[in-house]
Amino acid sequence: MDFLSADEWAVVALSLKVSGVAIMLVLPVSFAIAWVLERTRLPGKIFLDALVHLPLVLPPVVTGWGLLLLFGNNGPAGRFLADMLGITLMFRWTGAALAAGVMALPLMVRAIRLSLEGIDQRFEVAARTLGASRWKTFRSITLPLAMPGVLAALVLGFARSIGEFGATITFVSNVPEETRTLPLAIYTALQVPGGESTVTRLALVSIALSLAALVASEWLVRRGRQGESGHVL
Amino acid sequence: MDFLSADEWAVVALSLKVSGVAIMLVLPVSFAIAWVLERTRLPGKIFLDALVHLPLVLPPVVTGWGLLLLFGNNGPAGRFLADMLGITLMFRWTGAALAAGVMALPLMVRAIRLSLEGIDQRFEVAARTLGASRWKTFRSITLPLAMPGVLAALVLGFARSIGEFGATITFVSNVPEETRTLPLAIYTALQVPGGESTVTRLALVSIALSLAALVASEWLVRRGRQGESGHVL
Amino acid sequence: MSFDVDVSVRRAGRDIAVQFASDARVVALFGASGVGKTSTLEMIAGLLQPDRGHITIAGKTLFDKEAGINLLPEQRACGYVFQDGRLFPHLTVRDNLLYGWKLAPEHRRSLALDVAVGFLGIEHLLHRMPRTLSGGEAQRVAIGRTLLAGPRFLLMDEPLSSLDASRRDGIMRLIERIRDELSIPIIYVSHDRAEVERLAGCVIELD
Amino acid sequence: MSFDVDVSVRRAGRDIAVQFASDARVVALFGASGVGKTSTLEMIAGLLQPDRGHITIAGKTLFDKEAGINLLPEQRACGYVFQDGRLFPHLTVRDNLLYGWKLAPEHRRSLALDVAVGFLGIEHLLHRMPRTLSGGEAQRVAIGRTLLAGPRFLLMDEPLSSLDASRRDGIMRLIERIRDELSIPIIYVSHDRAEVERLAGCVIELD
Amino acid sequence: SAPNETAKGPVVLAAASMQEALDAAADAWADKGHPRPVLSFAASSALARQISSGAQADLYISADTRWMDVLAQKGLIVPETRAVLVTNSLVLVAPRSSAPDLAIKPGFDLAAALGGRRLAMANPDGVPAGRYGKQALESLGVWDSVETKIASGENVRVALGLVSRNEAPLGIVYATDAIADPHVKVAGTFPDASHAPIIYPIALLKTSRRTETKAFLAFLLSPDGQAIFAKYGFGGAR
Ligand SMILES: Nc1ncnc2c1ncn2[C@@H]1O[C@H](COP(=O)(O)OP(=O)(O)OP(=O)(O)O)[C@@H](O)[C@H]1O
Ligand SMILES: Nc1ncnc2c1ncn2[C@@H]1O[C@H](COP(=O)(O)OP(=O)(O)OP(=O)(O)O)[C@@H](O)[C@H]1O
Ligand SMILES: [Mg+2]
Ligand SMILES: [Mg+2]
Repeated sequence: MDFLSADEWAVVALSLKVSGVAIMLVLPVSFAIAWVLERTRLPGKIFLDALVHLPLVLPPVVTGWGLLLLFGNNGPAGRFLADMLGITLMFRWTGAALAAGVMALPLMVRAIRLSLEGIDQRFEVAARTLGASRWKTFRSITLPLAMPGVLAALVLGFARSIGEFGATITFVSNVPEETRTLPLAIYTALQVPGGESTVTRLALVSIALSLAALVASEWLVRRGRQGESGHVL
Repeated sequence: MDFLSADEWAVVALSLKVSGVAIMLVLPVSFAIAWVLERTRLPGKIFLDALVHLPLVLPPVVTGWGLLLLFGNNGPAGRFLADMLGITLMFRWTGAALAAGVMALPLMVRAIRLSLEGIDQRFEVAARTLGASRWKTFRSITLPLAMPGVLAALVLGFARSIGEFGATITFVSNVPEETRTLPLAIYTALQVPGGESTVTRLALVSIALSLAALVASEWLVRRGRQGESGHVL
Repeated sequence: MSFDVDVSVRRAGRDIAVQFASDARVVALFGASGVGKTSTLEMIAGLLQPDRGHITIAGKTLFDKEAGINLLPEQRACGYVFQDGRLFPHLTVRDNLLYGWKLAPEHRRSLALDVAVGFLGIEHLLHRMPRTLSGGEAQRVAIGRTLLAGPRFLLMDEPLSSLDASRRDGIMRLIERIRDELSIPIIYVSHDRAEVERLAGCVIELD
Repeated sequence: MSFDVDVSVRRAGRDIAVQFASDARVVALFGASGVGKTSTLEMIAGLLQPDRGHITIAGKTLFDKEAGINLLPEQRACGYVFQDGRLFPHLTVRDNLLYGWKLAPEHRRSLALDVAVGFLGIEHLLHRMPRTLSGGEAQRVAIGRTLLAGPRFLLMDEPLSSLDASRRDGIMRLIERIRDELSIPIIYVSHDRAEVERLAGCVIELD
Repeated sequence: SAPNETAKGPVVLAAASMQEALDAAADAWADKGHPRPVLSFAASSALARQISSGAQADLYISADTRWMDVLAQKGLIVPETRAVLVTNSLVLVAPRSSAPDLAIKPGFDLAAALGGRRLAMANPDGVPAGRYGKQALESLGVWDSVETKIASGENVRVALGLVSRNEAPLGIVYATDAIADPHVKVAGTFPDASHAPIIYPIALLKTSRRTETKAFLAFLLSPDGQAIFAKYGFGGAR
């Protein structure tokens, strides 16, 4: 397509890969954390809650710097990943995905938590009396009832990670074809006088991507509600 | 206190003012948008939805640039505010609050929307038959039932605006005592060699602020649930 | 004429049509499960819009398709005891009871809180949250909430279904008093022949 | 011995204590609103933990404080028809009905979907969502869901409260068949004397 | 207290890399009994856009000439006040613990020195420090061999941090940055001729209304002011 150059298409593809992987990995983690926060009585859980919020409260560069200290080749977690699993994150798209995922985490946890909070637990109790184990109840009752929150989490998380900039550039730099996602390409263009038209084009692509995610999620929500019918009021 | 210098305390106070004003102004706007998205059948509402998500998807510097074009002294909205209301935003804390509010908006809308979605409208219908007008029903039934979402919106929005950096510095620069909020002070400290200890101290303050917001919201949620008692399961 | 109702509505692929006019103070709606009793009450309360027809109760026209009249539910002041209770989950029993009472105009507040509470036997529940009530307790609170709102007429959808005989009797006496002393018209849905015969001056059979 | 129950629990500031042992196939629980009938069923189903005592039904000990036995609800297979329905809101009527059936071991699936659906008169509702059902329709689906799950015993909390006489009769016949042909023990909560006398071999009065 | 109150000193919009030195200069100016200037540090590009949008300020200090040129074209600066405030030079840094110095000369084997790892620098397509670095490597004929091995940061400080944490073995930064970080050492200095002169232009803005501004500008360019910048490693105005 003429609207974007081949290089720019590569940036879009990279952004989708980074965000997609980030969100898919973070979704189960978010669900688990939301569950712990909402359904258990862990004594120190306010600290878990605070920890999850950190990437939201701290300026992204600080989060990126923290990731560098932890997951850099010389950081403890970075060494562990390299030695045990052979995964390196520095300057790699995997690192960009980690940064995007970490930044999306607080939003996703909160959305799922709000949905879990709204579930009437009497339905779960009913499922147990019908012979469903805890796990079966979770899959067949809790999870579908939490679906609006899960979809909201996916949309928020996807949008947030498509837009992630500060933590990524601080953690894994701006390496073409590895970590130069859409926001980093946009930033590069903003530094150049007259780069505004590139900025506009890439921003439009970002918007189109998130609009697509939105439409898909609204469609899923509506499908989930099908058959419901209400009152005039 | 010795932990922070007087200048740093001023930064903390400014951050609180900026975030507090931002969140309080954005809260009703978020509620209204969430309401439109969740409860009305406006034909083009997917575009409103997309518009709300923009600050999440676009890199913050782009949002800041957009604010600059709109609300700068030469921008249409900026001229209007200056001429009609005598408000200038450039280099002022009011501009920082606008940036923080815009960045928090998508998170707040989504949280409130999730809560609205979970409300059983039969309660609202019951209130109407008991003589409550639409508005009274809203205040006495809908709003309290949406309270978990409102509190989540406040926490998310507060955390996000306490951490807001990119849009702020792009829009209203980094002016001491006006727009140098915690993240900008952290950025400024990061530019100075050996500034890491300042960075760490200011980051700790940010964390403490959001932890306080979290604790307060959890307390309010728990108070709202008081008297509920459930099953063993 | 207390009641002049002639409406129909399409629901779940079937037409529900109801037509009755009566001067009785209490009209009972009778009919098999799913025949449209609750739907009829919802149309009268203004919660479900009829496809055609009109509703006039105690001399006031609430709905008339042709004349373009369609009062809001809060203007109808209908006193609806729902089949599914619907106590406000975030308010205590006391606040539930007083919800409509506070909204009612002074002259319609004909019942006092302590009288209603005494008749219904719910004194000890006033500070509880609805979620912690037993089935019958919740049903009694729902009845109390409706009566206290000072309704112009009552719509009662199986209000006594989960109560034991002696409770039933007490509440029936309260309803009879409302019927006789305040002359508030009542539409009553029940499966219990005895209840219906005791209260109703007119029985409408739906099918 | 079909039933050997001796438990107590503290709820809402009051002690609820129940003790009965009987060989009857159907035991009726009777008592005023709020006396603890539903709480008793919840303890038997494993949803509310008794403060003391034991529960043995059809020769199987479900709970024994002293012996430290406390089976999970899904291990008790109790077939609980709740007072408040609790149909799964995200599943169609058909999927609600088959929820427990799919989980039951082959040898306990003694009732077929079409038989139950026929008896309950809910053929036309199979593809509906629970939210669109009338009160009595929802109650019948809830009964069907429980019976199809192949329970080892039944706990029925006013299962017929919002049904008309002829429906009631049909469902009572189904319950009698289950009682006699499958010899499944039943604990039945109802305010209706006639129902109780027709079904129950033993009446327990709570107070 | 708003910056446009006349009781305050001039509002100076300055490139972030000037921060330490300019803070010191402002302190010195205040010590002479003047109101302290209000200093706002951000990326040169962001500041230029703010000025273009009609923001009222007094002085602009850019990290390169391009954004100053943009403002000049738009007529937003007072042309006769434009001057070179300071200059800088470009160095190659390495973690303090690492191998000996590199002789930077045409064709030097930078790729081998990287040993398969990455070269940290500011974004070569945008940020001034990155563009100078790219120019220098091009003119020395080594750009092609390292082009795919660049890790570019948001600004020079980020690149410096990567070297400082030994995530990258080498980095290209300003001499002023290298002085500041005890964890790195200068492995070599790029010849001045290998890149366009690194100058920080300063100019009075058209919107400036504060009387003290010109005096402060003169102070910055005076020997007293220049001495302060020299302390932080900057070269003098040329
Ligand atoms: N979740 C709960 N938390 C606290 N108290 C409860 C809860 N559920 C019920 N109770 C209280 O326990 C007592 C027994 O309630 P239960 O539901 O067992 O009564 P019941 O005999 O089934 O009455 P009904 O015929 O009205 O359904 C009542 O006083 C009730 O208010
Ligand atoms: N919200 C709804 N959407 C679609 N169909 C509905 C809805 N509510 C009820 N129906 C259907 O409309 C018909 C009439 O329902 P209604 O609730 O009026 O019955 P009813 O006479 O009150 O029955 P019951 O005695 O069982 O409460 C039924 O077939 C029911 O399934
Ligand atoms: Mg009904
Ligand atoms: Mg009960």
